[in-house]
Amino acid sequence: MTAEHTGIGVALVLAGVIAGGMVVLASILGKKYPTPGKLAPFECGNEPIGLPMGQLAVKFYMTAILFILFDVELVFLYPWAVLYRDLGVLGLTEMFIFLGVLLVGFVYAWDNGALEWK
Amino acid sequence: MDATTTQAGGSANLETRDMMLNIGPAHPAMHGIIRVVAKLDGEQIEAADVDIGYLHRGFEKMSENVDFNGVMPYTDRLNYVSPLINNVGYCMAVEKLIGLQVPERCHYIRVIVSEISRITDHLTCVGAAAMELGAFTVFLYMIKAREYLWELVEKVTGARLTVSYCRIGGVKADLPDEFAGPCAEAFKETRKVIAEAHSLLTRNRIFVDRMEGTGVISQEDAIAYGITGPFLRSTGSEYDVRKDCPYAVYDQIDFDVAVGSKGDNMDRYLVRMEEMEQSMRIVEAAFEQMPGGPVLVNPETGRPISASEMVDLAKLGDIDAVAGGCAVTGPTLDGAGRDEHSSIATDEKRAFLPPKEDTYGNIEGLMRQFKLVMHGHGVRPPVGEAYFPVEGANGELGFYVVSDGAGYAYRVRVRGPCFAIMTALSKLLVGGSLADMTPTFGSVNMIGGELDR
Amino acid sequence: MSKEPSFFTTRLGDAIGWARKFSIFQYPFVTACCGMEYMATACSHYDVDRFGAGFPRFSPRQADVLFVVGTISHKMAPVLTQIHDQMAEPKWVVAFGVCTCTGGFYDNYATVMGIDTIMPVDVYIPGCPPRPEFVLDGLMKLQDKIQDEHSSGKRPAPEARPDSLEV
Amino acid sequence: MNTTDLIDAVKTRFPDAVTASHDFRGDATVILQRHAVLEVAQFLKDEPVLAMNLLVDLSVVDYSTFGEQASRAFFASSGVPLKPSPLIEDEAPWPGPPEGGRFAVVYHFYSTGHKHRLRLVVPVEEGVDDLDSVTTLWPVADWLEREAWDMFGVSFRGHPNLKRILMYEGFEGHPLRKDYPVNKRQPLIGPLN
Repeated sequence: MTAEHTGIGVALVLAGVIAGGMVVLASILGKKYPTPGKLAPFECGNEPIGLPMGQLAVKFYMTAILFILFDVELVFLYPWAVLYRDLGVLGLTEMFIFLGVLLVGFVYAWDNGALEWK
Repeated sequence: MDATTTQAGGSANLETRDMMLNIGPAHPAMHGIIRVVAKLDGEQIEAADVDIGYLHRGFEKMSENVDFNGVMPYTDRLNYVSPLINNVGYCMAVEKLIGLQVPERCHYIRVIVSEISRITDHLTCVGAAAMELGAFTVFLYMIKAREYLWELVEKVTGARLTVSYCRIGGVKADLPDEFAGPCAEAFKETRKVIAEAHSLLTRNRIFVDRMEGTGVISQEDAIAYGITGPFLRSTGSEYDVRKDCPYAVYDQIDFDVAVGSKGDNMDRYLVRMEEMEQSMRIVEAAFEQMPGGPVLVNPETGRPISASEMVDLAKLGDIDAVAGGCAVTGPTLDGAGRDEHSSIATDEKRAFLPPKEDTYGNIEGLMRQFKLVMHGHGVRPPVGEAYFPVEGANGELGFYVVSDGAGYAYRVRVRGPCFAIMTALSKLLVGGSLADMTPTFGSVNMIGGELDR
Repeated sequence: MSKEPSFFTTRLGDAIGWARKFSIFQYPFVTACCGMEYMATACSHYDVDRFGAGFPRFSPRQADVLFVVGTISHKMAPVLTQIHDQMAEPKWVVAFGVCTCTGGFYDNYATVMGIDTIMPVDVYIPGCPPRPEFVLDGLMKLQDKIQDEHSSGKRPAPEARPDSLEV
Repeated sequence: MNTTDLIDAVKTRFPDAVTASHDFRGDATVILQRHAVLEVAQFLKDEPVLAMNLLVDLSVVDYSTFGEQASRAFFASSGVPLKPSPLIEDEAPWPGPPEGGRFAVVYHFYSTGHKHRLRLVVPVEEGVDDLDSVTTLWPVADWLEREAWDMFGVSFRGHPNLKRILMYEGFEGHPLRKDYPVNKRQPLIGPLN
């Protein structure tokens, strides 16, 4: 395991310990006084009505999928950016082709109104 | 409203359930006292059922159990953002019922204080609407400007918010001496804040996108819903009670009426900002045209003694210190001095308190004071009914007073301007998205006291 | 804290009291005219943020102090008690304005004559509306109350708080 | 149009429905029978000469104890009438409350075009339910009539959903009636104080 990886490993462990510790300590030390009124969901002071059990509108799903698609595309740019110097021109054109293909998809989605939030 | 509806349009077979969202009374966007049960399809509001009455405090019932001048504190708390306009409205309704004529200077004082009160209302409304859209800085600036104006109101009436400044037949006391100076000072600050607000908001991409094209209402619909005031003027109609049925001295002061065109939230914001400028113009013009102010009291006879000291000495039985003395009162003491009295109050003996010199000086004044103050006497208008409209900050604020000759009003009905606007709220909300509800409701400027009374 | 408070627990109690009194998360339950004075107090001129109480939280889950501001009508009373129940312990209630303390001059069929008939109140701020200085004074009294409740350990556990208040 | 023309316009159009009219303090007022409310309202709105496009207000006045409210004078026990009477006399006295019903439903109209106002007073008996609703002409009447029902118990025929607007559902009685005591409370929660 080269030196950099130990750094990342230590950072991960430290973060996990601190975050986990805060959550665990809070639940242990904090006193709990559950009363029926307190446990009811908060609806601006009224009895809760009509929580949506059924399916949600399609619009939410559409936007989520588009986001994931272009987010993953972005993730692929990171390794390329690190090795940008030694890949040279070949790497550059390769990445532009990759981005071009996804751009066609983006234009298609935009054109079909998937981005409009009716 | 049944909760399951098939999704209309393309995806007919996709059966999505509409969400019933209860935007309850204790919600910051609902100013704390309105409950909207919205049927949401995703973000679109399909139906909105508005539920009011959470601040119904029985104003009309209380005004039947208190004498005519006793209703004054209740009128402050109708539209508590511009209380002086309610005072002026109620007083002018009762004066119309009695048939009283109020001196010219008193009209000017009433115009000045109600215009200052209108500016504080617009400052609060625009500030709160901007804060609900995230512009917290504008809210802080506008409340700062409102503090300057509240200092002015405090100089005149003694209180910041619940002023009870007017009386039937006049005003409590004259303006303090040299009031134009601090007024000009406060207006300079207010104009600076309004300029800052313009630069922060009027071309702000987010603010314009949220306010433009949302909460649109046409002029016919607005009039059909009985909407008046900035809300109606933003749709293009020019109806302003100060211009169409002028009262007090509004016909002698020239000012313009701010009118929008599209009737959306942005226009209402611009109309209110312009109206603040016009109100300042009115106050400045009123200061020039106002008839002579009170000359400092120099009693013809006897040595001047301050009224409170005279009372104390009399209580001690120190007769010679009091004999031959003449009580001198400060200009802002209730009832005011004899010289100011003629310029700020009607001469109808049975409607307005006598000047303090008479009350402490002679028996007629004392009897007149007694007859007006003691329980059961008070002002007793003739039998009759009168409706008097006044231009409130949100629209036409009308008082309908019925009297059966007793010392107590038989019926006082308040026509609250934002009651009519709220009837149109569900129509404004339906079709828009949930995010449009906040700017629309912010520009309605719903004030609980005036809505639920 | 039943045993005689030793050095350590009193020091800890002081520290907790000090921390809680200067980080008040207030739920402004605003209804009527006092709301205008509440705005004036919360904004830059009188600035309640100097006392650490400047951050309004509009959800009872994240609020410590319930500021009841303005007249509470009988139609609003169940909403108010629901929100008061849903607040997390430790919680305090401030009655802001005379309508919440005693019902003010709206003595009629529509108004709750004082919110202490429906919930326990810690600090009463009279005034119609109370001037911002009154409000800041009331807030300081609340802070003293928080401080000495913690340092003396007298903080009543929620169960000890009377549920239904026969006035 | 001044007040007399306004009143004549309505009177000539509906001679039998109009029982009386006056312009006390310059407010043109027409007192109307209950059955003709919808037609008169339609006429007021559509007639180009009147063009009352704004229903300013719809309120109710309970005239059951009109005039009985003896002024609670300081010397009430002695029964000696006060001389001179503090009542401010009036040269053009008001013709008195409308006969024909305990309540009087008062409509205020305004025309933004012609800038004139008219008041329509409709006496209504208690518990009667054939008073037509004007919600179809002016949508603002929806809430105004709901408030009239909530506060006085005057019901309107043809109203989309006539239920309480200011008070809560469980409230019995109509608080603004003269026989409803001021502090008769019906709290939802909390003690009866």
